[in-house]
Amino acid sequence: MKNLVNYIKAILLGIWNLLLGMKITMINFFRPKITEQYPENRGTQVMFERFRGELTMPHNANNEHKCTACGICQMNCPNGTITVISKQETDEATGKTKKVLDKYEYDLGSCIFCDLCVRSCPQDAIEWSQAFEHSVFTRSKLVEQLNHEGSKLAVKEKVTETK
Amino acid sequence: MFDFKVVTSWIDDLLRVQAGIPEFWTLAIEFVLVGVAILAAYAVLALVLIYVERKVCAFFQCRIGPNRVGKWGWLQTVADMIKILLKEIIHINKSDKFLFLVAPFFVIMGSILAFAAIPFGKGLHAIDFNIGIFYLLAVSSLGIIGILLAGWSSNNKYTLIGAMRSGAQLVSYELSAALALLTVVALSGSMQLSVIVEKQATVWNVFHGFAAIPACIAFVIYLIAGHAETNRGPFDLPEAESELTAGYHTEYSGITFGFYYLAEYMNMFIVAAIATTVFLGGWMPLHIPGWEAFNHVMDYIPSVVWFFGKAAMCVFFALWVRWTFPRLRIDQLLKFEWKILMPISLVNLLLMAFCIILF
Amino acid sequence: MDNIKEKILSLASDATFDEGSLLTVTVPSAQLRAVAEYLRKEEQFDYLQDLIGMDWGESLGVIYRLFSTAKNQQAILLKTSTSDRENPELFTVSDLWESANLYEREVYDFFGIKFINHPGMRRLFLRGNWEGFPLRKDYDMSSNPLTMENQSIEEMETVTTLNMSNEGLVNSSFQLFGEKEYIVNMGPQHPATHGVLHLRVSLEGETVNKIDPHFGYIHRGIEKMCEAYTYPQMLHLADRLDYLSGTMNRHAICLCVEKALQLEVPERAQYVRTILDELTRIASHLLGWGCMCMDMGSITAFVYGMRDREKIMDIFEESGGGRLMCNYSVIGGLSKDIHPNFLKRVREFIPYMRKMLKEYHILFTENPIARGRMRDIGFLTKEQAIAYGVTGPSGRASGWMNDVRKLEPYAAYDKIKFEPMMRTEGGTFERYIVRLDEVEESLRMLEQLVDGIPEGDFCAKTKAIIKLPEGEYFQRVENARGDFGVYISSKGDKNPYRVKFRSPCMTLVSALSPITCGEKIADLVMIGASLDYVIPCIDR
Amino acid sequence: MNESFLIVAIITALFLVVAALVLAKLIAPRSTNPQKGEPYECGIPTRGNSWLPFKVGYYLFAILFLMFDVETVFLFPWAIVMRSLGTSGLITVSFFILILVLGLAYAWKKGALEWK
Amino acid sequence: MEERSLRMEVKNIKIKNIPNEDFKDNEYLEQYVDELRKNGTNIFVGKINDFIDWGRSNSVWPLTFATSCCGIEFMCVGAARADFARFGWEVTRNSPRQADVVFVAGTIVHKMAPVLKRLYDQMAEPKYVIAMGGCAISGGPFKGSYHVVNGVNEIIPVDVYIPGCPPRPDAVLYGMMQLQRKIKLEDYFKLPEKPETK
Repeated sequence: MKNLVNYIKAILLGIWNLLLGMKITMINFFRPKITEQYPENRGTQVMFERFRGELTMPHNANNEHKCTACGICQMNCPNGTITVISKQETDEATGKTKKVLDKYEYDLGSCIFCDLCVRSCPQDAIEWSQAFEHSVFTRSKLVEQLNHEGSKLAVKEKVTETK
Repeated sequence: MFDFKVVTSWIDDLLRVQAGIPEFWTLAIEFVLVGVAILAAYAVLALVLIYVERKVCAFFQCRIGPNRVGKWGWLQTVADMIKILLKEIIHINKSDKFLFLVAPFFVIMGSILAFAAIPFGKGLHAIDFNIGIFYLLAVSSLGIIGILLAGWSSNNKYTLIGAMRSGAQLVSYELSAALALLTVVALSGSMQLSVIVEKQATVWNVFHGFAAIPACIAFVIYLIAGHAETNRGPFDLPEAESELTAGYHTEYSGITFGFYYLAEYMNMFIVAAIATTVFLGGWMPLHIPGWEAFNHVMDYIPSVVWFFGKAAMCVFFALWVRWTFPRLRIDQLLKFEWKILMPISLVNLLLMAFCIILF
Repeated sequence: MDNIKEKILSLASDATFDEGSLLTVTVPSAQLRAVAEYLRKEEQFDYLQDLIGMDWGESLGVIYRLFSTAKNQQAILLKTSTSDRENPELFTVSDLWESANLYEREVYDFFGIKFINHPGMRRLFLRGNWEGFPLRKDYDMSSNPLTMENQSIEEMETVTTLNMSNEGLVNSSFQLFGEKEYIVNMGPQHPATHGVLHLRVSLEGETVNKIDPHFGYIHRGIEKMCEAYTYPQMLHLADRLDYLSGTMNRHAICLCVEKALQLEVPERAQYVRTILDELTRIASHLLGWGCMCMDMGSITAFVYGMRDREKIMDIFEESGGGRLMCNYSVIGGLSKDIHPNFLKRVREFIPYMRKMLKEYHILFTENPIARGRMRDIGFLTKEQAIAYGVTGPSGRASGWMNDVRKLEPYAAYDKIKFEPMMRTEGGTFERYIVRLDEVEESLRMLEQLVDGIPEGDFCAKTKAIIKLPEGEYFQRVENARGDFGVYISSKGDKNPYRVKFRSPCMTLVSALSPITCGEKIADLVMIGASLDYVIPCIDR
Repeated sequence: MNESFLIVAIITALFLVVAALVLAKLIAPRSTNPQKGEPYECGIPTRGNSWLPFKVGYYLFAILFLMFDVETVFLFPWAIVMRSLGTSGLITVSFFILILVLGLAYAWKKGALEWK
Repeated sequence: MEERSLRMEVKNIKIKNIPNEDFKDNEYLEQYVDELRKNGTNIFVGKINDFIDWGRSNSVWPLTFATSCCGIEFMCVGAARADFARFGWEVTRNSPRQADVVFVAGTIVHKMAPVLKRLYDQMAEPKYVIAMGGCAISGGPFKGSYHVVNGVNEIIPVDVYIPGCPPRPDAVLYGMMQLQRKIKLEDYFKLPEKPETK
């Protein structure tokens, strides 16, 4: 008899707990949905400012960047994502030859967004952008040249003076 | 209330008398019409159900669910069906080719045959046997044969285990389902579905005086056992994804898989429909004895709406359960049937008999 | 300690001792077995934390890192080496410590050292026909081109052993499974193996008879790669070991390097790191909980877990700039100061999570189906847990207090109050509930941390090129799965000479087999989920 | 009429399956490679035959099912005419059900309902 | 040129809420469509094709295939926040027979390569591959390792590359929409031969 009572008790308790669980899902049924509708919210979507979406090299209005082609970023990169191709250029005014940036190649397809390049850059020439829409059909499209065509090194006299 | 007999006899009359088509051809045309109607209803319902499930599931999970294909995503399942119909069908080496192809047929046939026997509205059903309940129990087992064959013929270890599980599940839960229906047969005194519905004209079986208690218990038992039989809800062991990757239909691709997909949802609906017919008064409107005005208003709502409304409630309940509970283990499953549902069903049957005889 | 030394000297007269932060004993390979037996049986060094294969150039060797759970975490380092590079052979200790079984196979895989009397000496990560031993210094990187041949059944099932018998060393091989056994592959592509673990399961009906785990489907050679990397670069590989507790793994390397450099990390950074660790732990446990629910078929619970995890991801992304790999700690402190919203978000998260935890319990813990499925399966006793080295929440569920945060406090863990969550029964349900309890405890810790966070610098100054002084460095942290250890051996260069990560997950999988045999196949999934292993951490 | 509609339903099902299969066969793209027809087992080649005899615990349940299902079928005729049989019918059937319950209890006690 | 306009063109592909110009790598699609439409199509088949491709592109069921970190972000895409169910992709299939696209989410190592190839081979046509994350595209962080495949395109043909380590859920959704665009252009009755890989 005691067994029977326990048996019925267990069943009723089980049913009660099942119903409580169903209550939870029902509460969630009526909760506001947390889904962020990505393509729909493209206009309003705000990314976190520190989010690392893609490496960029900011250029100013005169198509000038800050990269001196020192190659520290390339050295710090764990997996060869960055290739800095430099060339020797003779300054016509002074006659001195110096290394300037020719191509700054960045392979988005193997970048691991570790931030080592940006943090190690002595010139703050590169930074992260928040863009994340990168998908492409061709692998080679992921290798980007970060410096614009015909861009030059920005003249930074003040910095050199203080140093 | 609108009687669908009017439509059918009008068509009959149109063909036979007005157009003067001979007897044989009239019948032939009518059969084709019925076939097309069944097929259309079947397909539309399945698509709607899949859509509903995905949407409801999403809402339970704090998501939105399909909303990009068509307004509110209502074309989602149409797209799915087009895709699935046009996928390659893969032939498995060393499988039992004949059984492999026949298996989906059983599954579809089981659900269509059961589907054809459901009274959707006043005068709106294709098959109405006087042993309707028996018929339903029989054809609903057909689907399991399909699952067993599918699992067996695929030459795959996962599918085999899935098939074995579904076999055990069916033989167990079939009993409770039958006993639950038996309880109502005792109350109605008939096995014919149309008669069972007619008997509920004044009051539905679940509100039937003292008999309401055993009827309600039988209702719940039937819902549980029915969903166990259709391999849904917490009883989806044969396709337990976390153990058997995709269960019995692992090797099915394209439309052959699509059949299982369709049939799963149709079976869910059929269980809801049978529960509606047998326990919730089928297409009968809600009547409260004494409230004549209220009853009168209720009568204005078409019978089909009543039927689908009630069935939708049962379906929603099934989805609610499915998206809340974890899956049972095979021994829990069998224990639940044989040690809980079975004794309760038997006792419930006796209770019902007492209720009917004594009150 | 002195009597241990004496005793060892009596067993192995050539043994040398080195007393640094912990006692290091170097014994010749012939006497290793005797010393190991003595330490295990008489001195109760029952926890083999790690077994590190080494290539010292002219000789190959093994380092055993032993702990005594009975004697207040007394630790000892046992070293041995063999100069035979062609056929290096050592005696096994796998009968003394169960966890050594996989460790020794790993050493064989990487260094080619064969262990005599080991029950199954075969490769652990790499394919059977792999040429050479990759972690040896003279390994030719190009010797194994990519092959698209499927692994053969023979390769997976034939096991060779090297046994010491009366006639000397005997090579033999045997088949793992019988001809008639019903073997089912679970994984690599399986929804319930949490990654690309490959289990070969021998079934009888639905009952599991035998499990043979296969690893290496995500073996990326991180340890070898580290040898070519600088220390700051190494951090990013650590993130991707056990990606669910990436922050903590990173923390471990940072601590290890900072210890070697004797760098003083600002207190603010320590606090933030601790907050991050705890948030990661919550995130990991939420995912683990969700996956366990999903393995049980409750997909809704999984989605709830992921939903609440997103809140943590937001906190990470705002301050660290990445969701899963937030790259926040660096050697010396933090890469940036915390975002102004950081504390606010964490403060908001705590009550939210508490509320959700209550829902989880109602939805799942109290559910009779879930209870029925978790109860009575997969019992791991305390002795087994120690022998197999099952640490973290899984070990604590068996009643083994192995919380590194308490035993060897690091960062800000000694400044806050917390209790390690313990259970004694060691079943699947206990492992499950310990995780949820830990989430709650972590929330309590977060409350203290957020209130106690000091102002100040967020990063100590480091040199542009970090070079570690010559020596060997160990660091343990408690990651979401247990005792995560880092071993760095430095020769004074900017690259480490050898790096070894002690993966808590490997020992978890090694314990899977003994506790699952005899249960059903559905239980295998459950037990696996309750152990909560992450495969890339095993494979490295 | 009912029987003929039954045949209609069967033909409908047949039509649905065959038409869809034929359509898929005709226009679905195909590709062949040596691994395609192999059984899927998580991406690893299968070991041996899948149709090995292996122990399953379902047999006992199948027997129990047969027993109880036949008894249930016997109850249906009684259920239909129950009202007219009245109390005497109820008592006799109670005995019948009691024996069923006893049978179940016996199986329970004997451990036949335990999964092995 | 008359005939060409009867079929879907790159400029006509509609993806809700993202204008065509905002998508990257439209050049590839232009080239792709030129190749596909070399022989032209007739009106009827063209319309049917558009209809079929509409269906196919809106019902891309992924295979649950994840090896490492990217798998977690893939789960996030499936969870409540990003919810790829909105696109109808939530029917993740565990069996390759029923899947349309395999997300290579995570590093593929030498031991796994034959397994991935086998899974891909066992998928039913038409099938697609998305390389998700640095590891799948190029080997990512583990490029130089002795046991890592440097890009899955060495093993199986890849349709879309989603860079990131791991890519955030939105980026994955974007990648999937790119795949949709590709499918929408295809001629169902003459699906392009996938290049044979080793």
